Amino acid sequence: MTPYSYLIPLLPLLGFLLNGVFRNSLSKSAVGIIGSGTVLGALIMSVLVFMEVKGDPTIVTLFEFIKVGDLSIPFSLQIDPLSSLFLLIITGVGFLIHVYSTGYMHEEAPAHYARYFAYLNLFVFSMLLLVMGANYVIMFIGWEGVGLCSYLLIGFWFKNTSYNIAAKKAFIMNRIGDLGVLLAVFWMIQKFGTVSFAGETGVLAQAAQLAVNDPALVGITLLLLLGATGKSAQIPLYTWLPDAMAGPTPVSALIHAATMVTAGIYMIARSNIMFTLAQTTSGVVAIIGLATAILAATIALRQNDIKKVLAYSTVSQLGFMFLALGVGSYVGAVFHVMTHAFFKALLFLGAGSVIHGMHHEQDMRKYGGLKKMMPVTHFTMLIGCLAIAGIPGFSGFFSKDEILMGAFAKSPVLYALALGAALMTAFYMFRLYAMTFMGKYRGDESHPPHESPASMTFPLIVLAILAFAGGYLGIPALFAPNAHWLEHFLEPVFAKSMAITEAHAIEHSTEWVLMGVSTALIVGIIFFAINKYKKYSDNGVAESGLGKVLANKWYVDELYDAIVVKPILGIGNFFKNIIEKAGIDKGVNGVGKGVLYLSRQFRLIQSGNVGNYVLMMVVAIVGFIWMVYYLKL
Amino acid sequence: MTTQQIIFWFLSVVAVFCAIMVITRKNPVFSVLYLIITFFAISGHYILLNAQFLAIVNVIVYAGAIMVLFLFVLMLMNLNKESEPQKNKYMLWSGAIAGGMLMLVLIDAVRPEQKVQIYEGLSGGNVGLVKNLGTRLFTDYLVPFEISSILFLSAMIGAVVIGKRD
Amino acid sequence: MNLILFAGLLGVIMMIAGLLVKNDRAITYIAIVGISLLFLLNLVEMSTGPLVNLPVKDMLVTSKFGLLMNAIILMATLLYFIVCGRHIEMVGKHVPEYYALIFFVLAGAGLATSFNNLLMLFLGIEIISIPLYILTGADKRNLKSNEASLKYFLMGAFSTGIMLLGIAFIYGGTGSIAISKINVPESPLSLYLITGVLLLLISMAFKVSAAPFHFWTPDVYDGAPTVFTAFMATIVKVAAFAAFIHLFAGATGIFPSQKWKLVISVIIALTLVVGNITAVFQQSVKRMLAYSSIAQAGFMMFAVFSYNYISTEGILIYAAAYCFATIGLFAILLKMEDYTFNGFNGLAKKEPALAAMATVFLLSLAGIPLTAGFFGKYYMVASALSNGGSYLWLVILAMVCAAISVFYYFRVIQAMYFKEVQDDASDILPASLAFKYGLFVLAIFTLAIGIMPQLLLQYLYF
Amino acid sequence: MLVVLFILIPLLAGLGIFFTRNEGQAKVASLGISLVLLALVLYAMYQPAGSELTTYSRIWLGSLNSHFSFQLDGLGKITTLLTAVSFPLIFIATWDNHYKDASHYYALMLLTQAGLMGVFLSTDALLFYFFWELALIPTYFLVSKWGGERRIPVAFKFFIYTFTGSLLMLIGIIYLYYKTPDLSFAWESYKQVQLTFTEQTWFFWFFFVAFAIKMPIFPFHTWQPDTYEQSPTGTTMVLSGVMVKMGLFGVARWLLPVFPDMAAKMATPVLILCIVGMLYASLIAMRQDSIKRLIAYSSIAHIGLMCAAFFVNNPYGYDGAILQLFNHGVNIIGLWIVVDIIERQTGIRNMNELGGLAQKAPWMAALFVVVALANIALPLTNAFVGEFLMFNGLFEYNPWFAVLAGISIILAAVYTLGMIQKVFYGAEISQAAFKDLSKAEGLAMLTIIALILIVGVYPGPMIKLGQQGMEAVQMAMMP
Amino acid sequence: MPIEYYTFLACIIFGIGVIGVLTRRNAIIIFMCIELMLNAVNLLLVAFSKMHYARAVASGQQDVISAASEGQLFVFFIMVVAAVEVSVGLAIIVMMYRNTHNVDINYLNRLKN
Repeated sequence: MTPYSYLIPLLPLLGFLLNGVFRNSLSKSAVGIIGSGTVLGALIMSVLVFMEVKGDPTIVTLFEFIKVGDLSIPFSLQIDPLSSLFLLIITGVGFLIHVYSTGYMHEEAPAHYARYFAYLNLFVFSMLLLVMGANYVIMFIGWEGVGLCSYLLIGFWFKNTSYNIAAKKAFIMNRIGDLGVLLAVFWMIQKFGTVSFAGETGVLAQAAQLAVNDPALVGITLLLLLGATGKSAQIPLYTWLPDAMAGPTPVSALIHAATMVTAGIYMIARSNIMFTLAQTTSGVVAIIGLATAILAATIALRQNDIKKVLAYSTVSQLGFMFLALGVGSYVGAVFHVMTHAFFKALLFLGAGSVIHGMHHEQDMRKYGGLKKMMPVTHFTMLIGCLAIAGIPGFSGFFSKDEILMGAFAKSPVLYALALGAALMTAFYMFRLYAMTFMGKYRGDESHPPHESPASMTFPLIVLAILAFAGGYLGIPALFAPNAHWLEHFLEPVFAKSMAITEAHAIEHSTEWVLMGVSTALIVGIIFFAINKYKKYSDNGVAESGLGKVLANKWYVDELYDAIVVKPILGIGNFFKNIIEKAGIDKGVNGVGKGVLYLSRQFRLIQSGNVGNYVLMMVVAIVGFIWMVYYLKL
Repeated sequence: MTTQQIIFWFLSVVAVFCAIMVITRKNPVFSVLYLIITFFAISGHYILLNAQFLAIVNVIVYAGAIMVLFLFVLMLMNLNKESEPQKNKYMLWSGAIAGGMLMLVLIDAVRPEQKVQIYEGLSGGNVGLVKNLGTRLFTDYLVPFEISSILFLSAMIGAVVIGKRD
Repeated sequence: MNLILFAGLLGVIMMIAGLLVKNDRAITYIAIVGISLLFLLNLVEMSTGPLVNLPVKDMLVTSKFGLLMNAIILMATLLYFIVCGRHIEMVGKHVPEYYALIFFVLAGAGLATSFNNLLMLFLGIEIISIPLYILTGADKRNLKSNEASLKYFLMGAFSTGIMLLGIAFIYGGTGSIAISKINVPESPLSLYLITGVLLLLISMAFKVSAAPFHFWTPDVYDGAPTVFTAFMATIVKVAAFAAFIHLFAGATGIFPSQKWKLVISVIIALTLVVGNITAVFQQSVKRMLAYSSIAQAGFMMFAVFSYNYISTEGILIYAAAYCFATIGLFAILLKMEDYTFNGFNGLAKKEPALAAMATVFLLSLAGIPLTAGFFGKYYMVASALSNGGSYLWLVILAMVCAAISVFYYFRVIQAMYFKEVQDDASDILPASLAFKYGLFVLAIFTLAIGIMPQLLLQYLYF
Repeated sequence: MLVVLFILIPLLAGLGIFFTRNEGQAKVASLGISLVLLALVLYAMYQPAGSELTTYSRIWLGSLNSHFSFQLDGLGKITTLLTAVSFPLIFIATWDNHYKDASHYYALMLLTQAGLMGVFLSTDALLFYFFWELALIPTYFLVSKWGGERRIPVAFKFFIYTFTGSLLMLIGIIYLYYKTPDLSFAWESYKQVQLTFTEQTWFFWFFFVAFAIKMPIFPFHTWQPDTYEQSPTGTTMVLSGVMVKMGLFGVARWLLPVFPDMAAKMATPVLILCIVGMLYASLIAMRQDSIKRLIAYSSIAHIGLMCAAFFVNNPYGYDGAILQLFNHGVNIIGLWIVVDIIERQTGIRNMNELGGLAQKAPWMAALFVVVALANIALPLTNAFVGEFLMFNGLFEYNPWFAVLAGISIILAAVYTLGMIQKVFYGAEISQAAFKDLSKAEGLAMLTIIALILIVGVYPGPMIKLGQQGMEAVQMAMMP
Repeated sequence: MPIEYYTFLACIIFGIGVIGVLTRRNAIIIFMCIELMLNAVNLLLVAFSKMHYARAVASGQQDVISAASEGQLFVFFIMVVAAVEVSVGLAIIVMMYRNTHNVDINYLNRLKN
């Protein structure tokens, strides 16, 4: 099956073309079938490919993309454990979300409905290209492709200008990161003469030969990291993600929670060897990750828009993943990517279902007591919350625990901070849960909320199962030695890095203690949160002090606006009005004016008086004689 | 101081003096008369340089014909009073200075390194005699001689076109 | 030398015709026939040799260059008669005399292209100048015409004085007035020669209206009757240039030396700058063309500046290009009632054919490729650069001036094509068929030379 | 032999069309001619280099040893292809426009095409100069007759600016002519010219300035926005799509091979000029309200990048630049088509007064977005390949230049998306009816998009073509 | 008697003529000054012809007079031309006078700039 793996991205592309071109003629059901069907096909293909995948990568080359001088960039796809795993996540979650969307977007007019699914398919295509690309350029194609699709989908309701601005912001912030990736690619071309991952001459193989902290390597990895921060919404480029919630909720679930935002993690995992060798960069990665995790978590504590909460929690979780990458626990990162894909998608879809039920009301202060009204949603959401909070037995517990252990292995400080972030996660998630489902209904009674249709609840249930069970793919050695299936599966990908990083084995005793402590704390926090917010009622008291700062997201947007956006626009104005208009153009026109002025003056020499004429002639004659006789040549 | 030198100096002084008078007299008629004297002096020089034929022609054509023509025109316009208003000082001086400059520069330009004697004694030969010039004129210089007729024709037409009242 | 003889003869014939024929139109036809005969005779002389051999005693010399120059001059005059004849008739009562004078000028031009002796040069220049004094003043009632004529006469006479002084010194230096003898003599007299040549150069510069001896040009061209301005600005100027080139072609003994190059380069620079820049602000197209003729003279001076085979070819092409284009423009100007730029507004609407041809002429003057003017300028620049990179500054200056010239030439195009015609605009005189065909031929020549300059130059090479 | 037809057909056809009085005839005739030409060019694409069909040489000016010599080499292939493709596109896209004296308009357009073809094909310096001007003159008339309200001064500025530059080039051409071993204007002998350092410096800059004005490169660019804004859109398409490429072509054909050493020495100043220009133009584009001026400035930025890539002296830069030369032409024509539609229907150029067109004209919006994305070099569009290579070349030359130039990518995204948002998204501002793409316009847009995607996904053939074109340069620059 | 006496004399008279042209306003006087210039030239030519005669004699050529007579003949032609100029010039001046009753060149200022 693997040789035909190019069909995996091709199917969604087909769906995109069909839905896009015939968007005016297709009926909604047809659109939905095409949209979901293609992705389902891709899912099936991926499963088949997944079955066959072995340790070493298989390359499927389609054609020569760019060939200049001795640089050759083939258009080729790579199938190996990492990519195949991502294939499953993307197509799986993607399929569920397509199905969900058929219900969620049902009020849209047919043309827009088709447009929506076209974009969604295009996104799946780009994402698949991203993870399947066998070299950095193909990856970059997908990389920018997903950026474009997120732009299109955030601004899906294009009548609303603020949505468009959010979309623009997302695209531009991604572009900043993309520039980093592009420069990194150039640097690789200069350093290695190729951009392919695999093979003896591949980038990774060559990089493995270099010394630790080789400057070129550090440079390349830092540039890649810039790209990753853009795509995965890390400090400093994270501010676009919360705004991206302007898009339809399924989009937030798919793009801004499950898949696209994990592209950065994918890339770093893909080029893990370089990062492992460039320890400076790894340090930076860890710090950025941790800082983001904490910052985002603090902000999430005080958000009232349900999607905003989830958005910041996403940022925070991504921070965890970066932390994992930074401390060299790549498996942990990928593991968390997977589990996070499950429970965060679940949470978003649940939130979507709530919003759908609440007639597009997103303010949690207007929710409450939905437990009875939307039982399925409530139950699945609860599982999601438990999973993300890291209650033992749920998937989040395993992955987060692995990350925390990795952090501890590096240094207890990292562990402590990370744990703090995890606790905050638990708090705001159950704040959300409590405000939404417990207490009594605070919205307007006129149209009471209702449970969503099956097309929406079905994906919720499936995801709930995954969110619960997903964790058992990576049972830590603590419980059962060698039960960590994921680690073995991904082993070939990270082999070189593992060889370099000496494994700090932590004694099981310490591990038990840490796990116990963290679990205890988390459970405590959860009860605190529930108690605090189940009786929540909107006492119009404005936030103040730290709470106000948090509610306003630490004023980061305002800061960026002041130090980046405004100056650039200022310079633009300066150039446009001063240098261009009053400078260059005036100069150019000045030449013409000067000629006219001279002309006016020269006319006066022609005084009309013969006497003057003759006089000037005589003077000229004298001058010439002087020239000839007294000028030594 | 040989006789020729005496004559030379005499004629030169007369010529230059009268030339200056020509350009300084207010009354045009005086200017004409002084100009005639200048021409006579120059004719004297011609004789001194044994160009006898030219000397005669000079007297007849210039002093005789041309100057009389001038005189006629002046009388015709009766400009014989001191009518001409003076040019403004600035123009006057700048003109005088410029002309003077030209004069000096020319004189300086043509001052040869060593002296070139042009005659010792009046042994002039027959260069300037009508016989010699005539033969040259009607053999070698026949073409220009004929062509100058075109000049006279155009002058004649000019007189007709411009002078004729209509 | 046929030209000299028969041109003089035709002059006389015109005078006699004036007595016999009373109809001006008939006079014009006679003149056209005559000029065509002259042209044919010149062609005959080019191919088989002169019809009658005068005993010139090497006072004259026939050269291919000279004959070709004559051919250009005669062709230009022929077309000039065809397109402007009607307006010559309008100037005044003495139509046959005007034609006679023009023929005399042509005789002078013949001298200017074939003299072999400073005396002949002198006579030639005088024969060219004196009829022009008269033609300039031909419009007797018009004070401007009088004034122009008097100015022209006074300054012309002055420059004659300068020229004679120069010739006198040359004679003093070499003991001869034959061109071939003009070469550096032994020591004590060399000073005379240098002074003489310089003064001669200056007086020639006056005749071709090169700055700073150009002052007469704008006033005279502006004041003279427009028909005769056309004649002066084109054919006469070309003849003067022919004399200029011919002189230095002969006097190889002293040219080109660095001193002269410097002097001439200064003259060129002044001419280009003054001509082009002053033309920009003119309001009357007639006066603009006067200044443009100065500017073009600046370019033609390059031929004198760098005397070599390229410049010889170049001056021929330039002469032709300049003559045809300028005659055409003046012819169209003659049809205008108001000579300002506004007079041309909307011409493309009223007379598309005229406008198109005017555009061709203007592009040619501006030196745009596909027109003869481009090759004129090309050859001039090339002749300067073929002697190496010294005087690059002069070439750059020339090019900048060429760019400036676009300013005023394109003003006419803009007026003709893009400006709307005002209702109070004075309309244009009716154009006869002959006029249009004449113009058309001029335009064709301009383009033909612009695409295939050999057509003109071939004759030099066999 | 065939190549002569490339020039003769539009030339003669243009002259002929002058005398047709009826607009329809002129329109159909010119479209037909341009299509015929396109067919011929496509046929010629497959001729091997130096075959009978693709070369022509006859003596022209015997005494000057200048020849009527044309050749269709790789460089020529790319540029002639662009010319041949763009004119039919332009005629189709502006099919619904009506001009007064239409026959003259179309005739002048064809004459322009003849001039462009000549520029791209001639291998004789003097001939090159001839066509260089020949392409300029009709444009001058097009702009100042059919342009906007300020057309006359603007067109004049454009003309005199370009003319001055080309006169400098003429000096260079003549001077080099006298330095050629065999006193000829042939390109081959120009490449053998030996010059002293000072001479090289002088004439390198003479040529460069002439080309830089045409492209235009900062700071010689001030004619460009005005001209693009004021010209009739058809002409603007020719100007921005094809004519500015004359400058780049000139660099590739007449500058680099003739002054290889000086080009290598002067690379840094030139690159600085280009990169400053890119950032400068992008920043100004961000602040434009007029959609036409915005596109004009963005074009300055792109051209700056191409010019820079020609001087980085490595194959990436060369091939990228020559490829982009084609892509940019196609893309910007696409942009102008839509701008023309908008301005024709609403009469508005100011983006702040537009909005919500995506509802009224969804297809136009969709297609425009694709072209705009190509304009910011999104992957799988043609521009990505070109810019990827060019930036790579820049990086090889000096990483910091690449970084600085790279900023313009971000800025490009800013202003392009801003334009899309202001024009197509948001609430509908004017309630006036707005027709979606007509058939003709749709056809043109689809063709352009097809080109964008084909070249973007499978650029191999075009890159090969470009490489053929840059062989001469590479041989000269890196022997 | 050295030649430069004569050259100086000629130059002086010529210069005086020029000064006259520059300083006077009466067209006729100016014209007369020009005649003065011409005469200076004539004098110069005759002097040169004499000089060349002397040089020929000194250098002992057989054809002693040809060079010398060229100069004198030239003078002859100058006189011819001068006569022509005078006739035309005076005619023009008279025409001018008819129209303006004035021969002052400062009134010639309709044509300028």
